[in-house]
Amino acid sequence: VGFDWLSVALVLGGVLLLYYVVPLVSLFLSVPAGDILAQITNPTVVDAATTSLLSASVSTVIATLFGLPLAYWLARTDGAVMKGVLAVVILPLVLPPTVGGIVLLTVFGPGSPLGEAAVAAGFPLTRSLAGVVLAQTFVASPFVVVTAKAAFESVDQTLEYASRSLGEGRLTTARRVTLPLAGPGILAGVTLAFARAIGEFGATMMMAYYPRTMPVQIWVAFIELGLDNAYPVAILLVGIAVAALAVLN
Amino acid sequence: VGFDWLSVALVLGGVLLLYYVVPLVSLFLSVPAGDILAQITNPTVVDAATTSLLSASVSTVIATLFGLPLAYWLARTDGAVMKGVLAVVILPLVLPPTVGGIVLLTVFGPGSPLGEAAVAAGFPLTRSLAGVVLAQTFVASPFVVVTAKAAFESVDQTLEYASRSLGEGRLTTARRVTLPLAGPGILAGVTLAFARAIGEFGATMMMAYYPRTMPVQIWVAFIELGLDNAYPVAILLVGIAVAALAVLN
Amino acid sequence: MTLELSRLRKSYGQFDFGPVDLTVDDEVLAVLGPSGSGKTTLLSLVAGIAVPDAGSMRLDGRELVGLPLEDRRVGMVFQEGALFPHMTARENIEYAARDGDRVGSLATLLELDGVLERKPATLSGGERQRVALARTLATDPDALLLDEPLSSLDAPIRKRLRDELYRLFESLDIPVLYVTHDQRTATALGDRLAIVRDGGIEQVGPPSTVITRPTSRFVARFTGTENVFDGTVTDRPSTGATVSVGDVRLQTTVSDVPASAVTVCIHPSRITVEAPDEADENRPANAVTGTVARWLNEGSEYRIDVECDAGSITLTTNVRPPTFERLALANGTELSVLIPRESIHLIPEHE
Amino acid sequence: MTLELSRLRKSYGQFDFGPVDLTVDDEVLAVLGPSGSGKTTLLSLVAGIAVPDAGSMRLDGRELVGLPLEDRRVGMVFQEGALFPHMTARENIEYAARDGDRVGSLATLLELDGVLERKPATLSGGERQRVALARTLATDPDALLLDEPLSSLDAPIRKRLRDELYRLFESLDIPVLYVTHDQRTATALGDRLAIVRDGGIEQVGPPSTVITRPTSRFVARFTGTENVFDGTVTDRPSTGATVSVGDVRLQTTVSDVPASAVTVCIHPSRITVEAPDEADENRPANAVTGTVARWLNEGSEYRIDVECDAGSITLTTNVRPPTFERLALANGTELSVLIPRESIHLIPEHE
Repeated sequence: VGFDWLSVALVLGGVLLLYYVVPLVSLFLSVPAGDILAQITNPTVVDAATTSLLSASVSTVIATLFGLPLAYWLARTDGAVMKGVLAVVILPLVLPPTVGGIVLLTVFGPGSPLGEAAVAAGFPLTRSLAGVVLAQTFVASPFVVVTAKAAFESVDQTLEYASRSLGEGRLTTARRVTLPLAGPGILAGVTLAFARAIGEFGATMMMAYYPRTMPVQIWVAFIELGLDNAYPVAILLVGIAVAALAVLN
Repeated sequence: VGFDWLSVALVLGGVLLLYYVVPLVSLFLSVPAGDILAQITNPTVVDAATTSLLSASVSTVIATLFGLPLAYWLARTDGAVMKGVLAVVILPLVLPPTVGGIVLLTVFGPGSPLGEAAVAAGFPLTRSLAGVVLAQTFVASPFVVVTAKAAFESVDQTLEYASRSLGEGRLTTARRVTLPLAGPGILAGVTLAFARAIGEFGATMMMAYYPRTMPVQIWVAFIELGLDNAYPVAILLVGIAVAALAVLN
Repeated sequence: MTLELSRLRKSYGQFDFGPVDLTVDDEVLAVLGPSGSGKTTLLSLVAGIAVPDAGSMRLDGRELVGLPLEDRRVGMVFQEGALFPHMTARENIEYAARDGDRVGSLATLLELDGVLERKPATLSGGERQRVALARTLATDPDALLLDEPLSSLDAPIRKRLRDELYRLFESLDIPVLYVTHDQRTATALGDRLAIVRDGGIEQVGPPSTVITRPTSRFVARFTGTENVFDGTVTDRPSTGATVSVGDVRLQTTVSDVPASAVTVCIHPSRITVEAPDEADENRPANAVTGTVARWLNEGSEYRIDVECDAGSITLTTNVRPPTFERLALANGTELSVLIPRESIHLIPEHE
Repeated sequence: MTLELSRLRKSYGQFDFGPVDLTVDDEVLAVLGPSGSGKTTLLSLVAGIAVPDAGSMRLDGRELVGLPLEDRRVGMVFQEGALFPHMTARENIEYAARDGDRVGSLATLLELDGVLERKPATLSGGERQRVALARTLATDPDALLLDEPLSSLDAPIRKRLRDELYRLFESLDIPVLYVTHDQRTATALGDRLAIVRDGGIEQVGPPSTVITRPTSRFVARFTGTENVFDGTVTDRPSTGATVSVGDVRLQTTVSDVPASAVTVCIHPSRITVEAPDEADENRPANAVTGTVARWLNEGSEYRIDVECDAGSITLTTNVRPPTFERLALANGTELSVLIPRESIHLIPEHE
């Protein structure tokens, strides 16, 4: 009996793995390599790639800059206030991206006071690179906070006490002890945030259909020209995902 | 100097928190409560909610059934093979959802042999509830695996050895020791997967624009009728996200 | 230098620490107590890791309360060393050293020359603790706190490092607080001993006084007095009271017994045994006859339980192997137990 | 019941365990060794947690290799108890009990009646270990393995539980493997002692033999022989060899010394000290004069280092407080050290 259950478990896990792997392999089998190279240099693809890389980089920097202090505070605090703050951080993670887009539009959209003022100032917050960044930051930054929190928690607080009892202040302790030790975990969080930002679709569709990011470009190509025309961007994005995966391991 | 840095850090974290909270509050301030109640009973909204809840439930059950054995194996194994399998599980997490939709289409789309056969059998795998489930499962199931893996890892393996050295087999040990202790973590993973499934947009847009799930309905309402008409579904989804958050804490 | 704690208090949920008053001069104060008694809380408060609810702490006249850790000049050696895992032993010490020469001299003092370039993970437990000690000493602290630095080491290494600590402490002219749950380490290293229980200090004094003159049953048990009996004072001349334990009557040298119901404490190490025919009635010791009920080989000594012929009490003592063999001790062996008068300690009963 | 291990081997990366041959009858075999020496690996192999690379293990004639944990009938008490945290003490024991009455009788035997309805997190360390023991005994195992069950307990509780274990083991008729790094526990509980080092068994025998007749310097040091010297055999009559350590000449009772370069081992507990005027040249012991170089109060005994007048060796011994006080020992006190001939043990040098 024990043996049977073990086999069933292995089969179930194996099927799930196949479900992840087979479609990816199938993508690469669907396209001749030569075609892809030709299409990847198409100006539409290059524009989308530029927009995506630029916006995702900016979003990730913002998420890291604003997220790390919050992550450290969450890691070193206990009690109800911490729990409440953590819930606020997790909410964007469980919120559907399209809903994220909607709520951002209520603040930054052309109909809102802030959005109107921004348009008047010649710096529109929707249908602009700023809109893309706002959408990506909302959706991706919690990944930095949650992952960096775990990374900071993995650094024994005793080490920080030891550093300070040796006469070094908080800042030196953070720079020479905490950050180096939490480094790999923080990098993982930053990588996840970048991957999430570059893949952002739902909130971006609401906030900034133009300029087109790669996920939006995939959608447009698929709808307007058919599946084959979505392949080049998809393959670019798979490449970025695999690179992110390499950083994570 | 120490004080200044502390203040800067607090301000940065606080700004990020406001960026999560203000748009959500703004959504609720944008709509009069009476309107929402009236619109929520609209058949389009009810249909979308039914499709979403049904598909997300099925996807979550599939993800849990296939994901838990894999998670347990990952938690109790070391070495290069485990690392490789883990990378395969994380790949869908860092892959943009639209790309997920594309790769699934290469396998299940109407142009693929499998898709063609399914259509012929009267059970189309795209533009159908099955398509929604396939998309959601691909995107959401890694959350079960990754979170349940951590939950299983938090159960000291010594307890399993103790159970077995007391004469109980693997199955009894799993049922009476491992699963009860990993329970809260597994529930968190299942909740995350459900939240991710119900919010799925990118892959669903590719695989099954119809029947419309709530995120797709938000998009359609926004594009065809304007922002205000997206509010009822958005508020429903915020409610589900908050419920998920309550389960997670 | 003097470290003075006064009315120091701290509450964590259910656990109340203090109020504690304590003065530590240029000496080693060994803080001994069971786990959860508040030993580590005491160190945390002095080091600045925990903030007291009330009270003051003065080191060399400076008030420590309110001062951040980094400005206290209090060195702390943490339980497992708390070495920075991403730095070599040398980098760990350099992190703290005010000048470069100090690293070299400390490495020599603590016999670390061979391991300076290694990361903590590759060091043995004893080496790790020596690096932690060197790192702390490199700051020239005004007070030194140690949190069970020997507890995770194997016996021979523990003994060796304990001897090194003993020599090191003699060369330091600062207050040293040494926390441990091991009685042998505490008595060996401490100039004075403080027994901690339930967040308070139960007794402070020189080790030999605390061991032979405990002020409570708890201190008696925790410092190894296994012979603790209920007794009644039957006679109290100025030369010393007589106390009855069951049917056994014992002469003491205690002249000021306030109560008649007392707790009688006799440390096993103060009792000697001899063959019945060796007994000499004229010695100023209580001689009790009995038989060996049980013996245990504890390596460097035997522990024996002797059932007294008169009455139902069992006396525990330890015997060195040469004596054990000379008397051919075994279960049932008859012998004479000598309890010196001055080794009988009485605690008045409060109940 | 007999547990027989033969040619048992297991490699983990850099660490090689075995080959180990060991037979354990209905007795307590105390396995003593430093951390990382392979003690826990030994238990893991017998329990079935680790799979050996080679060799066989037979319990009561049954081959254990290849059998899953749950079919071995080998009970194991884990280091911290490994109680199921979501079950009460009673539920933990019932998890293992083959019938209901067993829970009640075990609870009574191990004094657990008052705590049966409590969760492990609310139990003290000693209670947790007693529940773990009850849970394991509830399965009526054919062999019992214990992995440092006392190591995390405070001294008085440790001593008490050790005494309870001693009585319990006497009532069991199965092989018991008791792993510890504490020499006192090992010698007190073990019918035999196995010294483990670097994945191999260095010496097995009754505790008193292992302590007084170690077969290597490592065993000597690990069992508390602090007096370990390089010596030269200068004379070897049949009554016993004479050995020189520096300028000190010692008479032994060893008649079969193969080498002339030897390691001289004298356990501190075998040495006695007396005032110089008490010395009696006619006793069959080596008398060496010296002065006290250092003393340490270890609570129930004093440890003293004596620098010998003749030559550069320092002898360490322990002295009971009555003797310490009678001789008024202090640094610089002159005294006579008696080393019984039969307590000098020689190990041939291999280098």
